[in-house]
Amino acid sequence: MRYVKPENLKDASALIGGEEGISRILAGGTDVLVQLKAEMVEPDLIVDVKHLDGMREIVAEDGGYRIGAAVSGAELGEHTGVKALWPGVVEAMELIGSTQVQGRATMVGNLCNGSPAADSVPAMVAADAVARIHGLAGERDIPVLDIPTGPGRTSLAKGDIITSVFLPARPDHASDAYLRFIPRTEMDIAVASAGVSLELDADGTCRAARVALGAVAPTVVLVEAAGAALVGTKLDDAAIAAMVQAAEATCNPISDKRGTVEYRTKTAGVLAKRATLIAYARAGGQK
Amino acid sequence: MPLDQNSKRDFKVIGKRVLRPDGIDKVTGKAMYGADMTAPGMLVGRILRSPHAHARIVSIDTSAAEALKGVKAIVINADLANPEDEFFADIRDNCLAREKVLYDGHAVAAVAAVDKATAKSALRLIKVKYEVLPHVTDVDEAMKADAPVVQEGRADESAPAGSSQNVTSHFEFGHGDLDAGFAKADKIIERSFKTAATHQGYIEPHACLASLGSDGRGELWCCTQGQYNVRTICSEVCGIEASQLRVTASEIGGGFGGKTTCFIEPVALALSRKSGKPVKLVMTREEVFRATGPTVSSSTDVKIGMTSNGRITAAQAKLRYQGGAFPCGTVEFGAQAAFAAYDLEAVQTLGWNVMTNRPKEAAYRAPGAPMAIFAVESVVDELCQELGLDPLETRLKNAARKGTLSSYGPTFNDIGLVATLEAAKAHPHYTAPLGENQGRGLSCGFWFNFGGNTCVSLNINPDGTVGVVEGNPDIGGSRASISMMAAEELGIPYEKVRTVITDTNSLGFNDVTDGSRVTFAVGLATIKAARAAIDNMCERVANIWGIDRDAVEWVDGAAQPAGPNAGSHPPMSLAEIAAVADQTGGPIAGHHEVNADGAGVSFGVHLCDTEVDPETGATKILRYTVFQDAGRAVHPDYVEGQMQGGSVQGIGWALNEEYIYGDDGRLQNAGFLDYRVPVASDLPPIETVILEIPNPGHPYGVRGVGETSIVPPLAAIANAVSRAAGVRMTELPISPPKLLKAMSERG
Amino acid sequence: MVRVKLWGSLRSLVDGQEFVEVEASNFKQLLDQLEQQHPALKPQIKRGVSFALDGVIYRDAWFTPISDDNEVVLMPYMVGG
Amino acid sequence: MKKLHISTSINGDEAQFICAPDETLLDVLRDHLGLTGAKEGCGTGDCGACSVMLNGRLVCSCLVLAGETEGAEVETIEGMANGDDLHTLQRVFIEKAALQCGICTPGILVAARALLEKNPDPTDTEIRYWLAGNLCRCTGYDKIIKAVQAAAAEMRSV
Repeated sequence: MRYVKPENLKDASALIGGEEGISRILAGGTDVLVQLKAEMVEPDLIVDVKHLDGMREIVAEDGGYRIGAAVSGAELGEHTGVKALWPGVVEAMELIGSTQVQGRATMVGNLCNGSPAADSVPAMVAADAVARIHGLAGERDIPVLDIPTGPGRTSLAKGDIITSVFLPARPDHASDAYLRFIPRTEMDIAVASAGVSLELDADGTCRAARVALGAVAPTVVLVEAAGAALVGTKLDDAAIAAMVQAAEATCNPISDKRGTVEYRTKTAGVLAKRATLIAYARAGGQK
Repeated sequence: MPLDQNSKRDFKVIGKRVLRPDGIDKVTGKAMYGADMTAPGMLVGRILRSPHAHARIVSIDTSAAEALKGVKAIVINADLANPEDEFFADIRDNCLAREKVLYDGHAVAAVAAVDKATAKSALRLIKVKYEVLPHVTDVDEAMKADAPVVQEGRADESAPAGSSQNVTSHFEFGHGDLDAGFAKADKIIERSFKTAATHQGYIEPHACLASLGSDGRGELWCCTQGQYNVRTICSEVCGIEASQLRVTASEIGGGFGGKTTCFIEPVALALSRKSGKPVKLVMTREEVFRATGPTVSSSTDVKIGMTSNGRITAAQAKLRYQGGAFPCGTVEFGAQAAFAAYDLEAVQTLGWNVMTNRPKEAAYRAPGAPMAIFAVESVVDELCQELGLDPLETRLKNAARKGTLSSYGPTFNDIGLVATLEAAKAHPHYTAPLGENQGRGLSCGFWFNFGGNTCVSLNINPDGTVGVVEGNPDIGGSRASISMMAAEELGIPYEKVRTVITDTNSLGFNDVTDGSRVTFAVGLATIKAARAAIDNMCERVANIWGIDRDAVEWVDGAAQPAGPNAGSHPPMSLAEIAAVADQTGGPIAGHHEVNADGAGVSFGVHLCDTEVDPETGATKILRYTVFQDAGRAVHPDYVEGQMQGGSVQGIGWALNEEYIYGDDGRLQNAGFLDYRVPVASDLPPIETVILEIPNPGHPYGVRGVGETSIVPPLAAIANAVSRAAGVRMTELPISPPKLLKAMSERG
Repeated sequence: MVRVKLWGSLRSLVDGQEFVEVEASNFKQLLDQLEQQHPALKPQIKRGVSFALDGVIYRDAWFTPISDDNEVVLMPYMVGG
Repeated sequence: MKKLHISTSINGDEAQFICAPDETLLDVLRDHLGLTGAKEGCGTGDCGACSVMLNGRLVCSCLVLAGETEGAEVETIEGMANGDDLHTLQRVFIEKAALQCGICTPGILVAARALLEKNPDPTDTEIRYWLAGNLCRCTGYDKIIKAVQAAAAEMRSV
């Protein structure tokens, strides 16, 4: 195994693109090092990108925020601007692992790991976040939703490095929330999760809604029908019930050591409901 | 050794919250644990483990691994000795598999190499050919006549004819006429229960550093609950003489029973002998879960009859425990403990020990009792619910007390159960209001405790300080409690005593730190050793004063004339006597060697409030209070610590911890991520109430406290959850999917 | 004669008796007598037994004095964790 | 595997070491530098026994490649006391019996200090969540939480 700290992104992409064996990009390392320890993977090349320009920065941009790929959960949580604009995304990121893991783990790492149970991903999908990718052919932007393609798999090509995630601006009366279910209060992988982002009219009527679910399908899913069930309502019981029904209908989970199909489906609906109500309250909606 | 006549005396040291002597080492990172030792020229050991739950080893080809540069030794089962005793042969075959691998993670071969990377590469070059066999991991499945047989011919004469060979032994306890008893009942409840296997979950993986020469002389450093036990096992399994193997116990990072046997030490010694170099062997966390002792998993049927006013008329339990791939002796303790808290006219417990393709069970805090008492206390609680009775009053009404014929045979003498129940009844927790989706659970718990083989040497140093030498690793502050008892007895300040835990060649044999025995038995031997030293000092003072030995007594750390006829002499302090030791006969010491008995059984009562989330099945522990009889709390902080720690292990067992096997017989959650021990944020404060009902078998009245606290939480939580959720939960852990399903089926 | 109480599953080895009587003044003699008079108990005694004397559990202790006034109960060999 | 030569600062002292690229900071601390206060309880970031500070952030040293620490500032349990003067948390942990076997103690102390530097007056709940990544199997956490509170109170008062 080689450990390399390239001088710039171009070199980083070239290194990974040119590696014939297995390569891994190192940002926070909280997934990569676990895989190394478990001997699940033995990379020939580790490319550390933390030190590259912009990787550790959070920058205000077009009313939103661009979050560097190596920004840790702890750093994100300390950023009052992002926290005020996208509290659901920040709380999702902060749920990952322990305080120690928060000192290292990154949202982009969470995304690239490709886990359907990744905590930050449903929140980013609900936020309609966009990943900026540096590849062999230069830079491009892709919605976070389109990155995961299955458990442990992504749409990224060889040489692609996600350099940042962009959380867009949002109008007044808008907010988001993320909830996950775990058997303990900390330190577990989500059994099911839900990220919800809402935009309201001044009178509290839902104008736009995005509901994303985690750990209930091979990838994090955006449940458009669930969002649609909320639009035009003030989140009355019937609207919530319709949203929950749409959420549950989308679930296609597996039964494993962490939960059953039945349990994940039921819980995803419950979490979607609870996250929706939190987001609604945060957006200024009165119920 | 009976309770002192003057046991109600004002203790000067006992009962104080003194500072532990190993505190600074442990808060600064200086303390040396199993994996912290190194030796010059040390090799790194690693173990190859079975990927199969059950398979015949057709061949092991180590030639390619041996040829790898940097590989210094490879050992397999054939490199170990052939102990006659099955007990040791089983440990050997668990350390390295013999003809078959018996569970996922069973060790097959081990390598010693110059570094970690080489050892890792070498493991991959070892070619093992397996013939995969059918496997069984569930206890009820394993008992069926057509179940795959884990090992042939291992059943003893008690095993019932016609059952699977996996059933290795059978036990029955009890007395009275069951049929007549049940006939008198107004309500009979019969239910079946299951508990999952749990792991002790010590944070320190097993680790050792072994050095063994071709002359059979060896040095072994390891984390263990008993260095003498390690010496015995390694001597037998490696074929060396006990005197030639010096075992030094490192600081131990938790044991809870799991470090009362050997998994890697004989392997490291064999590697060292073969390579001629010291070998360090440290388990990974995954190895700890896959191949070291979990507790048994259980399947139990309980039937209890009760009158409408709450008197139990008859009680029966059938307990089936699987203890992994070797015969185990655990169900008999569950069967004896199951109804220990009750005064019963008719009681019967039946138990079966069963083998499965799982790791060899190791002891875990009150081994065998928690799962049995979970089942019994659940049925008692349900009877109280059905009959509209107060669960605490009902337990008081049926409580075992002095003179009760116990369910396991003997008649109880002084026991603290009633006092413990009364304390719970009087505590504000018992009557605090509960909210929606909340429930309160109660459970009694019991453990036998024992004393065991113990040696203590106590040396009076020339400057008047005292050194105590003992042989039991300090798991939870025992150096402090032993020093306290020495100081108390000698009448000197605690700070003047230093207790060290020594190696196997510096003191006689000591049983393992288990059975809640150390404060009791080592304390008892320390008191005896101190009394021997006092006697010696008094004799010297008598000579100095020219009076009879009988005319000298020991008071407050000094010899003084006893009575008016002894003449007038100023008291001679311990330090003054020590200062003239050279002139009065040489060094002063006391020692005591004993196989201590009279440990005295222990009862505890736990109260627990939980809240369940009706939409997710999640359980939150709101409040938890422990009531336990400590006989005499030598160091109350560490008594409370035992009560709190055991409770939280029980909480984990009740709610989340479990060994999860796939259909392939492989363990699916061999890590702290998915084997979910409680984390700090899962828990409320654990309140403690220590009762002190002196144990008649100890001079100060001390009673072991280490084990009982893990017994009641299982039922206390299950009862609280069942009441909160409105549905009786009979399988542990009560994980959220299980609870949600039960609630939805309840309607 | 000391009356020794046996646990349930040992009773089938001694014709169903709950109590057996042996001439013994200590635990060692008691074990020897049990083995001699009831050879079927030998394997269990070899594997290990504890005994309770008036409610106090002893794990080994051959020379513990026993008289016919005592309640003597045989128990499996005690373990801990 | 070609080894890396790394220069770093550990507890304020300059430290240089040679390591394999796949070795972790924990491996280097324990195996190469003789700093065995950080413990390996799991190697996967699930137990917190290997907690150290890396450039002012609390991390699991088992989840940091040693090669990443070039130019970094590392603080371990060995640097917590000032000579023979224990840190308040260390002293109070002994006084309040907040340890039994002690294997988790170094990690918990490092983590607790990081908490009190960020939040000098935490609630019980805040302490419990902050320390959720530090497993303790002996104490049931009760005395640990109380000790952190007691130390925090004492540190606030000076």
